[in-house]
Amino acid sequence: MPFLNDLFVNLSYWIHGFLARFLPLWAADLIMMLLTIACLIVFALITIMFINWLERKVIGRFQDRYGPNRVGPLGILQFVADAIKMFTKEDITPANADRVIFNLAPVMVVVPTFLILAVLPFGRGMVAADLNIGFLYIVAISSLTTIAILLAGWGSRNKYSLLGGMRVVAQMISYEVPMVLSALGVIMLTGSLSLVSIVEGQSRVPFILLQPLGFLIYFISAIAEVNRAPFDLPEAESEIIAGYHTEYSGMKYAMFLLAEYINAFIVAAIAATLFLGGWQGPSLPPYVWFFLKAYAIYFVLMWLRGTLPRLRIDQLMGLAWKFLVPLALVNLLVMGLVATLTQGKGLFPLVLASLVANGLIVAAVVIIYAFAMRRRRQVEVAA
Amino acid sequence: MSREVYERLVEEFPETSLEYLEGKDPAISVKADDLFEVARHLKEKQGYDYLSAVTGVDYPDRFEVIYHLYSMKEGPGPLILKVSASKEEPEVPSLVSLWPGANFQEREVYDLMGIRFAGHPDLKRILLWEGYEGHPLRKDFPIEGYQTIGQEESS
Amino acid sequence: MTEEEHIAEQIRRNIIITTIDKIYNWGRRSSVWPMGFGLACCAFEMICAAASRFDFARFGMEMMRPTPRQADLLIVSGTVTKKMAPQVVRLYDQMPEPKYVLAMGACAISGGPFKDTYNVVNGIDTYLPVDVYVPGCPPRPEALLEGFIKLHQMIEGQTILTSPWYRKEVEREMPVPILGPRGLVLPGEGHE
Amino acid sequence: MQTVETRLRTETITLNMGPQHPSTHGVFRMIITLDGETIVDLEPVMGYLHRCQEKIGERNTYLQNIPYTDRLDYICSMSNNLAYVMAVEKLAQIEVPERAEYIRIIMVELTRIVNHAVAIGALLNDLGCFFTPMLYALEERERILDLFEMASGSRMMCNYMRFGGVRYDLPPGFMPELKSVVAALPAFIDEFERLLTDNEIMRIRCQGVGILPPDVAVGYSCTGPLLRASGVDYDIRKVDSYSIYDRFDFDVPLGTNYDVYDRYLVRIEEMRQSVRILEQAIEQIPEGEVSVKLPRVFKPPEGDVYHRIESPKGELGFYLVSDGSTNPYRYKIRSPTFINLTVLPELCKGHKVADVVAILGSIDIVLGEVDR
Amino acid sequence: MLSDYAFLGLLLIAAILFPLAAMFMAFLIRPKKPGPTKKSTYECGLETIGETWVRFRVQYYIYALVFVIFDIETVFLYPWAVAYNQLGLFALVEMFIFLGILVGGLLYAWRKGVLEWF
Repeated sequence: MPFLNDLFVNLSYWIHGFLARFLPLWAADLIMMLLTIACLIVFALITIMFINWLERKVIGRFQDRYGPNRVGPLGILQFVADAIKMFTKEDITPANADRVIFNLAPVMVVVPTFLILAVLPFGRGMVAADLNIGFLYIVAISSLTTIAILLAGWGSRNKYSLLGGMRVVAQMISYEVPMVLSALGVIMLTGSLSLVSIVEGQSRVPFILLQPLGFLIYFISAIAEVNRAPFDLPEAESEIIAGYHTEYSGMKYAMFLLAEYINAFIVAAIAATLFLGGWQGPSLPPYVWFFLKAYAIYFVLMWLRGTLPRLRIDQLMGLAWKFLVPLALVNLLVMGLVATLTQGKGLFPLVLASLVANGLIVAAVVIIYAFAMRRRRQVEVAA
Repeated sequence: MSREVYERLVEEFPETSLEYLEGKDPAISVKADDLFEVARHLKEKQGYDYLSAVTGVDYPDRFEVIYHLYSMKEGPGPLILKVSASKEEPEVPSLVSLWPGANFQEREVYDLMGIRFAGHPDLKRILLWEGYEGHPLRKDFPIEGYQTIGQEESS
Repeated sequence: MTEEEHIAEQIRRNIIITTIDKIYNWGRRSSVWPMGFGLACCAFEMICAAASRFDFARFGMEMMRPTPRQADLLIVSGTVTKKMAPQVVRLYDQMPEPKYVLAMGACAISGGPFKDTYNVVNGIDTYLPVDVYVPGCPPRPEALLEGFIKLHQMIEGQTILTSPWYRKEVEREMPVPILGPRGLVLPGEGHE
Repeated sequence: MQTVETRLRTETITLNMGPQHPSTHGVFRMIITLDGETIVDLEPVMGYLHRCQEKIGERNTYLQNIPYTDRLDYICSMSNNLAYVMAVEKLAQIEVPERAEYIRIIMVELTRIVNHAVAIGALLNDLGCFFTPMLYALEERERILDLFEMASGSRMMCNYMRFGGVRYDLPPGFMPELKSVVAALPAFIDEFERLLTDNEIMRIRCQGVGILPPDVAVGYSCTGPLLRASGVDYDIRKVDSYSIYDRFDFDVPLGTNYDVYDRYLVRIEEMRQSVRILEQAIEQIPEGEVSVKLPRVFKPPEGDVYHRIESPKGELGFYLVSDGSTNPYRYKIRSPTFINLTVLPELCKGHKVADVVAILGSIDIVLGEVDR
Repeated sequence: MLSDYAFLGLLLIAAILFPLAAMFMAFLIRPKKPGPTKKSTYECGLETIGETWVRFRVQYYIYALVFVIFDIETVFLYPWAVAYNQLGLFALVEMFIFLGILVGGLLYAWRKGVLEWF
C-alpha cells in the first residue's frame, strides 16, 4: 500500500527528476510550479462539476424527486452542458451600471478561491505551498471575497443588488470574528499556524473530540462566511430576487457560480483539516481520507440548504455579536486553562479535561438562555 | 331580523325617508346625503362592525351602491343598505372612516363603475391603469373595450 | 456550379461546423433555464411540472432563475393582460441572447376564455416571437414536458450560421408597448 | 427625495417588488419605500391579472359562468363553484338532493386541505426553505387532484357542480381511494408539523411579526384564517351553517398572539378539522340522486341575492341581480383575498424587507381572485 | 521557504488570468445584440423609480468600527496562541485581562444599542 499512499508525491518527484536531467534546476522548479498551478485549476473545475451535479441530485432526493439524469449517464455531464451554455450566452452590462466595477467584480471574486486552494493539505506531502502562516493566510485571503461581492452589488446599480451587497458586507465582517476565535483554540493545541502541522498534531486524536464547541462555532460562522444555507441572505431568492448577482448574465454569472461552489467546498475542506484531522486515517490512502471528510461536511451543508429557512438580517447580526463572539471568547479562555493544567501529563487527561470543560460551557449557556427566555416571558406578560 | 333594525332606524331618524324593500334578501334603501349618519349609528349603536361587500350596479335609470353589513357578535343575516345616485354625476359619501376595509372596494367600484366616493382618502383606479378612459362595467361600455388602432386591430 | 460540386463543397464546409453545432446545441439544449415568472393558473401547473411527480429538473431545467439576465426561456404561463404586457415584453428584451419563448395555455396563445375583453391581450404573439405553443387551459404537466421536448428538438435543429442572434441585420429587440388612454399602443405609431 | 429625519440625514430608496417577483404569488406589485432595510411605507398595486370576469359574467348565461368561477381562485376551484352554484340556487329556489350535498362537502373540504398545504408551502418558500416544504405539500396535492380528476374529469379546473347538485355521480373506485387518501392525511400533517412547528428559525422569523389585533382585523373586514388567527371566532360554516355543515361537528381554531406564526398554526389546525369533517361525511353519505332536472333554457326569477361561503381563503360571496333573462344583469364576486390585502400596508410598516415577504405569504393571496 | 511565496505569486497571476481568459474567450464567441431596453436596469419588469446610489444607512459604518476593533484583537491573539505551549500560566492570566477589556467594550457596544440592526 505505501506506493498507493503517496502516489502523487512520487509522481511529482519523478517528473521533477526527469526535467532536471536536461533543464537547469531553476527551470525545472519553474515548470513544476506551473504544473502544480495547472493541476490546481483543473482540480477546481472538476470539483465544481462534481459538486454542482451532487448538490442538485442530493437536494432532489431530499425533495423526493430525481435530480438531473438526462444529460450523460446519471446526469454527470450536467455542469458541462451548463458551462457550454453559459460560455455562449450573451453578456449584458447595464447602461447605467458602473462599467469598470461591474466587470472587475467577477474576476476579483474568483481570485481568492484559487489562492486558498494552494494551502490546503490534500494528502501527506501533497500541499502546493506549505506556508508556516497557513491559517492566517486563509483568513486574510477569504476577506477579499467580501470586497468583490460588494463591488458587484454596488457596481450593477440595481436596488436589489445594492441590498444584497450591503447585506454581504454586514454578514461577512460579523462572522469573521467568531470564525477566527474558534480556530485559535486549535492553533493553541498545535502551536503552529501551518495547516500541515495542524493535521500532524491530530495524529493521535482529532481536535473535534477536544473542542466540540469550537468546531460548532467554527462551522456556523464558516457557513455564514460563504453565504450558504440558513445564512444565504446576500442572494436571498425570495426577498431580493437574486441579490448581488441580479444583473450578471452569461460568463460573468458563471464566475460567481464557480466562486460560490468552490468556496463552499473549501470551507468544508478547511473544517475537515482543522477539526477532523485532514488526511489522518487508518488504512485508506491519505488523499482518499481527505476527500471523504470534506464531502461528509459538504453533505451537511447541502442538508442545511435543503431544510432550513433563512434568518432575518438583524437576527443574523444578533447571533454573531451577541452569541457567537462571547461564546468563542469563553471557549478560547477555557481551552487555554485546560491546556496549561494538563501540560505535561499526556493524552488521556487532556481529552478528559477538555470534554468536562466543554460540558461546563454548554451547561452555562443553557442556564443563561433559559433565564433570558423566562425574563423575556415575564416582560411580555407584564407588557 | 332586519325588520326590527328597520323599525329602530325609523325611530332614530324620523325625518329621513327610509324604505324597506322586500325580497329574498330584505334591504333598506337610504338617501345618499344621510347615508353617513345612518351608517355611523348602525356601527356604534347596533353593533354592525363588519362591512362585508360594497357593490355598484348600473340600472337603466340610476346607479345603485349596495352595502352588506354583518355584526360579528350577534347573529347571521346581512343588513343590506341600498343607496342610489344620479346617472349623470354619481356621487356617494365614502364610509372608509367607519370601516377601513371599504378602502379598496370603493376604489374598485369607482374604477369599474365610475361612481365617485366623497371623502375617500385617495380615490384612484385600482384595477385598470391611471390614464384609462371609460368605466368598463357600465352597460354602454362594449366588452372588447375601445379597440386601439395599430397592433390591436390586426389580431 | 453543378449539383455535385455544390453538394461536395457543402459537405466539406459542413463537417467542421456540424461537430461544433452538435456540441453547441447539445450544451444549450440540456441546460435551458426557465425564468421563474408565472402569470395565472398555468403558472401553478408549471410549478407542479417542477414538483416531485413530473420533475423537469431531470432535463437540467431546475435552476428557475428569478432574474431575466440568467434565463434562457421565458414561459408565458397565464393570461397576458394589457396592464401586464409592457412588463412581459420588457422582461423578454432584458434576457440575454439565445432566448426562447414558450406560450403556455390558451390565454397566452390566443387570449383563451377571456379573449376579446377590454383588459386582455389576444395572445402574446402580438408582441413577442413565440417558439413553442402548449395548448390547454391549463395544459397538464405532461403537455408542458412535451412542449419542453419540442423546444429541445428545435434547439438541436439550429446551426450557428443561420441562428438569428449571430446575424447582424436581424432585429431581436421587441418594441415595448405603452399604456394609452384606450389600450396598448406601440411606440412607433401611437396615433392617440 | 423623501428624507427621514433621523439623527443623521439618510435618503430612502423606493423599491418596487414588482409584478415579476419570486414571492408575490403571481403578478402583484408593492411599491416599498425603504430606509436601510426598514419599511417606511408600502403601497400595493394590483390589476395585472384583471381578466374582466364580472363583465364576462354579464355576457354569459348562468350555466356558462360555472367554468369561469374555476379560474377565479385557481387553487381551490371546487369552493368557487360551490359559492356561485349556491347563490343561483338561492335565487331560483332549487332543492339539492342529499347525496349531492355530501359530495359537495367532501370536495370542498378536500380543496381546503389542498389550499392550506400549498399556502404553508408558499409561506416557507418565502422564508427561504429551498422549495422542500412546498414540494411535500404539492405531493399531497397531487394525490387529492387524482381524486378530483377521477370525479370531475379535470385536475385543476373541475367545473363539477351544477345548479341542483353535481354533474356526475362518484365513480365506483372513488370511495375506497378517498378513504385511503383521508387515512393518510393525518400522517402527512404530522410530518409537516414535525418539520416546521418547532423549527427554531421558523419560530424566530414568524413569531411577533405582522401582529394584527382583533378590532383592526374586523375593521379592515379581513376574513378566513387571517381573521381567526387574530382571535375573532367567525367561521361562516358555523355562523350561516349553510348547506349541511350543521350535521358535522368540528371546531374553529383561533390564534392567541395574532402573528404570522399563529396564522400558520391556524391553517395546520384547520387541515385537521377538515380531515375530521371528511371522515364524518364518508360515513354518513347516503345513496340516491345527485342532480335535479332543469329546463334547457334556465331563466331564474327576477330579484337580487347575495350568498357567501367559507372558502379556504375567507368569505367568498356572489351578489347576483337577475332581470328574468338568461344572463345575469349584475354578477359581482366578493373576493376574500382582494379585501384581506387592504390590511397589508398597515401590517408591514416598521418591519424589514424579509418580513414583508413573510406577511404577504401568511395572508396567502392568489392573483386570479384578487384582480378577478 | 522562498519558493512557496514565488509559487503564490505565480498562482496569483494564474488566478487573475484564468477568469480574464475565460471571459475573453466567451467575449469572442458569444452573440452581441445590445439594445436600449436590454441595457436598462432590471427591476421586476418596470423602470426604476428614484435614485439607486443613495447615502446608505450610517449603521454599516458603526458596524465596521466594531469589526475593526475585534479583528485587531484576533491579530494580537495569533502570536500568543502559536507560542502558547512555551509560555506559562502567566501568559494566560495576561490574556484573560486583555480579553476582559475587550469583552467590556463589547458589552458597552451592546448596551449602547450599536449591535441592533435596523
